[in-house]
Amino acid sequence: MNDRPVLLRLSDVHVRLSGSHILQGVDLTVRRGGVTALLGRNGAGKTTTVKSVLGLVPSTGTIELTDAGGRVHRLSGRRTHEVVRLGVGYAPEDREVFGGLTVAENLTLAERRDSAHHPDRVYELFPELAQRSRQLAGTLSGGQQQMVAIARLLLNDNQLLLVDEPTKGLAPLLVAEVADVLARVAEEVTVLLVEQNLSVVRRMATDAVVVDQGRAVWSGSAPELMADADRTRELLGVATSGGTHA
Amino acid sequence: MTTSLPAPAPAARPAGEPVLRVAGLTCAIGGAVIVSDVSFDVAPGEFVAVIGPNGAGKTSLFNLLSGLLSVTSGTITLDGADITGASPAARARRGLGRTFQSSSVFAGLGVRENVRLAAQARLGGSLRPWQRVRASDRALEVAERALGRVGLTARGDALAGSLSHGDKRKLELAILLATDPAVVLLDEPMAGVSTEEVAGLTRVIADVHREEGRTVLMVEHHMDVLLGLADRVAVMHHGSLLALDTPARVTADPAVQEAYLGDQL
Amino acid sequence: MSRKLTRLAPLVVLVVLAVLPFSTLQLPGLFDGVLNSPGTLQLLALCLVFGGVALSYDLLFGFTGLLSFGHALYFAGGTYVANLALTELGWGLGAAVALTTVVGVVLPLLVGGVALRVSGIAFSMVTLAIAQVGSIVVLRDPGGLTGGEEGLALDRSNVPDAFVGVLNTVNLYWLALAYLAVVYVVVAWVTGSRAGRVWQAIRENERRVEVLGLRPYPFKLVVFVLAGLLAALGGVVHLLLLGGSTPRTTTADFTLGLLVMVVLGGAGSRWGAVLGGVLYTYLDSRLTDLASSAAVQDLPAWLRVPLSEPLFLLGSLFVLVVFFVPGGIAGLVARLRERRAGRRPGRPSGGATPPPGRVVEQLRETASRGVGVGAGGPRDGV
Amino acid sequence: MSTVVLLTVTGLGLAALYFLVASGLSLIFGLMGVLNFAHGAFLTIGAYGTWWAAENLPGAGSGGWGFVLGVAFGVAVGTVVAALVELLLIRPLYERHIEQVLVTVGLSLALVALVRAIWGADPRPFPAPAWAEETTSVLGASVPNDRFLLIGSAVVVLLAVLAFLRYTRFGLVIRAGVENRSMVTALGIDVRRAFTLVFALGGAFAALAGALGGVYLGSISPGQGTSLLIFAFIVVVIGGMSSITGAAVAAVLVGLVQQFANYYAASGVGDLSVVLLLALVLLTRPGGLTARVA
Repeated sequence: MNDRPVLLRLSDVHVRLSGSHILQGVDLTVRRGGVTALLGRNGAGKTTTVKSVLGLVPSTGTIELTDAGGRVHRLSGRRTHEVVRLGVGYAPEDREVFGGLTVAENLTLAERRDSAHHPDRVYELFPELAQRSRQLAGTLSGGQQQMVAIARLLLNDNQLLLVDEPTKGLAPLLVAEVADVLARVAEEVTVLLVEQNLSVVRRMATDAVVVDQGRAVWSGSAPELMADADRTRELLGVATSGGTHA
Repeated sequence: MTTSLPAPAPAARPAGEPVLRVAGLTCAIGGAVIVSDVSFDVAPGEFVAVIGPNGAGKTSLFNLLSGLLSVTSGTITLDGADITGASPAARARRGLGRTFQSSSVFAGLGVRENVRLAAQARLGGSLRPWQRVRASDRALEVAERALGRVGLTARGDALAGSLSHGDKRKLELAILLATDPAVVLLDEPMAGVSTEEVAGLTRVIADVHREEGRTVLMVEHHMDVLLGLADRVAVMHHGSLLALDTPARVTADPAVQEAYLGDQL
Repeated sequence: MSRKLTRLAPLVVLVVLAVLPFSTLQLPGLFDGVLNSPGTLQLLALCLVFGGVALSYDLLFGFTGLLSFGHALYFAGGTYVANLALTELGWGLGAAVALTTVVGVVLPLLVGGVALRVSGIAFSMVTLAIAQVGSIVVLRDPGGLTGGEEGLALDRSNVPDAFVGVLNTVNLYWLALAYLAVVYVVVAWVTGSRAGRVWQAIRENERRVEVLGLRPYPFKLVVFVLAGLLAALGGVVHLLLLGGSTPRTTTADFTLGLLVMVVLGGAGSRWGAVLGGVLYTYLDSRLTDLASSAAVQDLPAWLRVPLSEPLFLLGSLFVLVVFFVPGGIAGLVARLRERRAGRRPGRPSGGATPPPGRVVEQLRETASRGVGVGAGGPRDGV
Repeated sequence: MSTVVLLTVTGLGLAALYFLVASGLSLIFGLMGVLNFAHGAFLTIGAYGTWWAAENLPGAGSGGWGFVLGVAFGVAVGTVVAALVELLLIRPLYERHIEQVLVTVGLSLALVALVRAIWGADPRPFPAPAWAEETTSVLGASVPNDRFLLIGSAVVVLLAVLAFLRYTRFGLVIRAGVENRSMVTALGIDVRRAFTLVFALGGAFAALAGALGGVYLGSISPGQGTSLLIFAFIVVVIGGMSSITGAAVAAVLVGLVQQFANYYAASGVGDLSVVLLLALVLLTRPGGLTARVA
């Protein structure tokens, strides 16, 4: 299972922000294909890990992306927009759609010059967005905004999608809907998924990496991790059976 | 406005009177309802854990209680006085203290100074530019005690910004203790704290609650920590209060199971 | 040992400066005449005054994080009010200083009362705009009181003889030194006071201060008034030194000059701000002399023209400092000291003063929070 | 009646100048979070560039197309200087806002001093076209033509900027960047190109204001930019810091209040009323009149 080629590799990545040592030497690999779940407690450094890949926070260490042709691109030190143009899509925590722009404008903005896709494809996937294309994104519901955030990822040819807590704050029905869409997306593109909702992780993730205290403390098969209640409890501090998790 | 707040009610409060009462609390920002019609009472000395998925409105609830967000409708009563419109400072003076989810210390000041400021805020006399801070300062004593309580005495001279994440969380607690609040809001005090340190922090929080008799509301993701501490558990979901009951009953509640806990694994 | 030395250093400097007028040392290149010549003493006195005024500005900017663009108003208020009291009303110096003190408290109290209701960039803008009113009033010359663009000459008949005449420049020098010493002691005292610690906490994180149960507003108002008063008194000394008031002291450029002094020397550092003020004033004066010197006049135009404007050189120097010397001179010294001391665990003193370089950094973080990086973040006060 | 008309048109002319300066400031502040103190220097450079062209540039002069050429030259110089300032001095300090503001403070002092060093501190007569000094009768008032030139230019700039923001991709990037810069870069867009563009545009408008200010006032001096800048700052704050339409509305408000108060009360009262207006707006609506770009 783990003979899939490496797509993204982080070695000894450190992030210091306003005096805090947030990432303290993260080592992790994401293999091509499937969904790699990035797990850990609140404050463990999951979001910062994703942001360090994108260059949204200053980091030290090595971050490399291997493209389909086997060429290795060093991401560390590159500017965010350059990283993204190598085929890295990003759906941030809290969605961060542009509330003052219409849905259509949000999508136009996300379309990169090398894009081979047409917004129509996105509208087919999200008929609701097609109806609301002229509406200001700030007036959409949380679920609809999440759809816009995911739709932005589908406009371009990406090798890797970084998706940060897509189900945060969504109603259970919407969680399922978002998970459905993500599962379809993941059939075509590799996804690195930050997620707190373990049912979503269990449903989608092929691999898992657990971070704690700014380090990757466990990596391996996601189903294996989910099946091992004791280990999950130890690593994530949640109960996986008995139905209690916060 | 911070006017018309009567002095704190004397101790002659009938037993069972809630120290904190929240009624119909609602907060909407730009059309999005973040906290929706939340009502509950907290008895003096009670420990209430607040759980719920990310984005459920737990931190927003704390922000409303401490005055960092303004209430759209509903009321908050602390110790019998309506504090719905009071400033954060006025609420703090009435005995409502809180910590923040991400560490929020004065990074450019020393560790001891961080705590000393908090003690000074409570002891009064802050607005005295002519009164120098001295080694014999009463606030300094309180600060030392609070630092000792969380085990940071040795780091007193370091800059707060240079502390490790775990130590910053301890410093937050020390700052809180130095203000001597009657009601304590702890927003994920264990976030980012290593497994070894969790036990130590848990003990401090337990002491704060049991020995010092403070009322505690705590947002936390560590269920094992909560179950040992909490008298009652509040479950937040989509900005509403889904359930508020003893830990055993909450985990057994079919509504909670179905809507929230049930879809875990 | 070294800490004791550091504590004594200001006193040693004070003593050296106090006996300096007895020296007939010639410092070729640095000063034109011998040290105790009236011309040199006048320049030195001016440097000392601006050392003090810069320190009063640092109390706001460096220690409390309030970026006011209107500090000129209080300085100019000081020179014009004292001047009017002496010249128009014919009061004695004592009464004039008393009146200036009252104005120096009331004026910043009124302005701060309004401006401090907003924060961040909006606060800076309101202070700028209100100070501009002062500038406009002075230039419009209402009732011929302020002398408009010409400025207002001081009628010296009511000034004590000790402060009049070229021969008494040395007394003015001592007055300027006394002013600087007073400002230094006051600032050292208040920044080490209970309120002073709260000011620093406000600079670090205003929200957090509120949640401790303290209202930041009165604290900010007190420091705003105190800084304004110190600047106004500096205006009085400046008036006696120059023998008049000039509308240049009312302009926004004047405040920007103070900002340049403080950043140059090191925001958040007492001696840094003083040194910045002294250095800036000295360079301003010497560069002006240099511009009219034969050596510059003989240069080719492309060199002569920029050299003829001290402000061009000072502005450029300032840009270079911002780029290459973060934390100003004080920050540079702190870093050198750190390097020499090697890596010692923690910081030796438990004092509340962060290294000067951190102040700008801290404010930068506040500023970037203020302008909404990241979605939907509330904009700071504006 | 004719006085009212004259005051109104003159107030609008002044508003046009304020708007030209404030629009650039608003865009720069909104997108980059930088309060650009060097903006007044761009204005001075535009004014002196135009004046220099009228004296020295073949074909340029004080009348007809010669005047247009002179203004175009001044605007071009202002644009280039602004773009260079962004590229060389602001860009290396990316996201370090306080330092960026400090750099613009240093620049504002240095650039104005440089202009003074080259051309002296005294005001110089500005080469205005003859027709601008004539008057046109409007509702019984003899209104100097330069007012119409000012108002017309500002209206054209306003409409052009609004269209640019609404209908071009760059405009889209700017509007999105004002909301959330880092997310724009996370979509693969080099937002720094928009920074340079916005600075250059701001420099162009300020330079245009400098040239038109020269026509309006009849002369130019190195310090002119700074005094106009302060009123432009006030306009920006009243207008809501990062909104172009807000700046336009605020500019009209400030220009009219200033003119009428100066005439009906006393000279200087207008300036005071403007500051009072600012205090009033900030105390009642701390966010300014509007809070969104375009």
